[in-house]
Amino acid sequence: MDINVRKRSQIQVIQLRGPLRLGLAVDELRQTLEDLTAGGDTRIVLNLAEVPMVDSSGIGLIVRYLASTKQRGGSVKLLQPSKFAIQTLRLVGVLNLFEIFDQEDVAVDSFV
Amino acid sequence: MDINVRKRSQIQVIQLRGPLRLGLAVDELRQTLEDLTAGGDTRIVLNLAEVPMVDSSGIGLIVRYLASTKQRGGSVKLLQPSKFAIQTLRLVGVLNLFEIFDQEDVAVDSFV
Amino acid sequence: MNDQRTGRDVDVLELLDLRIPAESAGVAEAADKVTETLTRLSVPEEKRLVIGLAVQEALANAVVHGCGNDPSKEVRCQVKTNPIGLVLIIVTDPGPGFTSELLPDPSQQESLQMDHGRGVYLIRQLMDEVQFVNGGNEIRMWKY
Amino acid sequence: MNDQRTGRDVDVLELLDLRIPAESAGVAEAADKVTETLTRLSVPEEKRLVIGLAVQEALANAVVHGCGNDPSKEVRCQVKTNPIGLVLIIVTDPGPGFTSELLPDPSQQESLQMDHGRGVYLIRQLMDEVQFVNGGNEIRMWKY
Ligand SMILES: Nc1ncnc2c1ncn2[C@@H]1O[C@H](COP(=O)(O)OP(=O)(O)O)[C@@H](O)[C@H]1O
Ligand SMILES: Nc1ncnc2c1ncn2[C@@H]1O[C@H](COP(=O)(O)OP(=O)(O)O)[C@@H](O)[C@H]1O
Repeated sequence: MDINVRKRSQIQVIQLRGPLRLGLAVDELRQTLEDLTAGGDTRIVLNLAEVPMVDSSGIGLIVRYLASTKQRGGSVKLLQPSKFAIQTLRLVGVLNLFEIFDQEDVAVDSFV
Repeated sequence: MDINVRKRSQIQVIQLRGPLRLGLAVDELRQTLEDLTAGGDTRIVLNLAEVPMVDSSGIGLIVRYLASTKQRGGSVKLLQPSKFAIQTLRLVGVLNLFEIFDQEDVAVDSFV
Repeated sequence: MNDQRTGRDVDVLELLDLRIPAESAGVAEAADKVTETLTRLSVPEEKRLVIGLAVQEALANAVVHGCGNDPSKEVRCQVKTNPIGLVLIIVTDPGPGFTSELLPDPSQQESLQMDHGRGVYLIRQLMDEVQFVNGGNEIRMWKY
Repeated sequence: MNDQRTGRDVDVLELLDLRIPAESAGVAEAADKVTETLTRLSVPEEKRLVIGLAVQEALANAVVHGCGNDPSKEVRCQVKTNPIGLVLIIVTDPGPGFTSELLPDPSQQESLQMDHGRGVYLIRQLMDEVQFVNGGNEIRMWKY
């Protein structure tokens, strides 16, 4: 999994490339989220444009950090999830927990 | 958890300080082991002298990397585990899977 | 392949019979192989994605719960099809199995924020028919 | 405290009654608090270590399996003792529970390399008496 992190006006934008699933991909994203939140960053945009699929361990991870960032006044917002990723989130009932955006600017600005 | 990694004649010596248990400690050690093995290092000495306790998730992690390093010709060997750590490993039946050492030199040399 | 739903016996084509070591890298690789095979057979993308994710989940459970991530253990993944395009996936592990009927429903309001427990539920949502056999260490799942 | 083993009713001292958010940091903190409390009561080191690890395992299960690591959920940890030094720990979670009798034995040769599944077994080895009540979402464990 390719993970790229940029900070834009106090918001961390994480760009992923590749399937988000059990193993290295989920482990690396967990570590990234752990590092960011440990450093006090709780406002996160997750760019899923190049993520063809998210499995249940990926969903569990995102949902977990959604909960913990929200408790600290932040959130995890999703940018451009694929049709199949949206379908998957809907099938397990968590789609409505997330704010979803088409444009990075709008996602970033939504935090202010 | 304090984690310190040194390389001694092709052997990675990982020194831990603090309880090895669910959460940050296990996550950080997992990441360290993942990074080392991904880089091709499969001969590992784990210094447990300053680890007062190891819980079942810590045991699971060590056992997992014992198995995967062994498959690649390496091993995870334990250095100076406390009496209680030894007792815990024995209670769950995995003590005999490990080579255990009192001296770092001897542990490192045992790989050749 | 005896299609339990319709009761017909149908001609079977064995597409894949993989044995993978019980580790997450093997899961991803095998799931990708299944998807590639379906691509070669011109299975439409949406159906491919759905089956690929179900295979990923079933293999992940077999590796994690069935084998405890012990790479010296092996998980088997069979893919079969028939002339009318039905796909049957069988994933088998050497573990203790489990009682799938006892699993809590992860889509309940109070479970929505849990970080696990969605795999079996997701498989049931994705596939058209799902059976656990041999006490739970073998899953058979059909996509029509 | 009704000591189920000896059938006596004994005087109870409530030492701790903690409620922690369901996340691993809370588990470590609470387990440390239990150990510190036992230290203040001059419980010998070995007994302290044993109880501390059992508490760590029970809380970890409550947080991970009982709450799915959802920090908006809460786990309760009670520590009681009596004049003769018996220690009773009660850990309660809001989850679905489980059937502890159905767990595979992690000390079997073929399970030794699994990366999980040792928590409940370890608790049973460490403590003198262990009961699961309310369908498994409450564990009561005694150290004499
Ligand atoms: N192949 C299997 N062998 C043993 N137990 C399994 C297997 N598959 C699933 N389970 C059990 O069912 C539970 C739910 O599985 P699942 O819905 O995939 O969620 P998760 O794997 O995230 O816990 C698991 O926690 C495990 O106890
Ligand atoms: N408080 C709990 N609530 C629900 N299920 C539990 C609880 N504690 C344990 N379990 C179940 O028992 C299984 C074995 O637990 P354990 O022996 O601690 O190993 P591990 O937690 O590593 O899987 C867990 O995988 C889970 O399915």
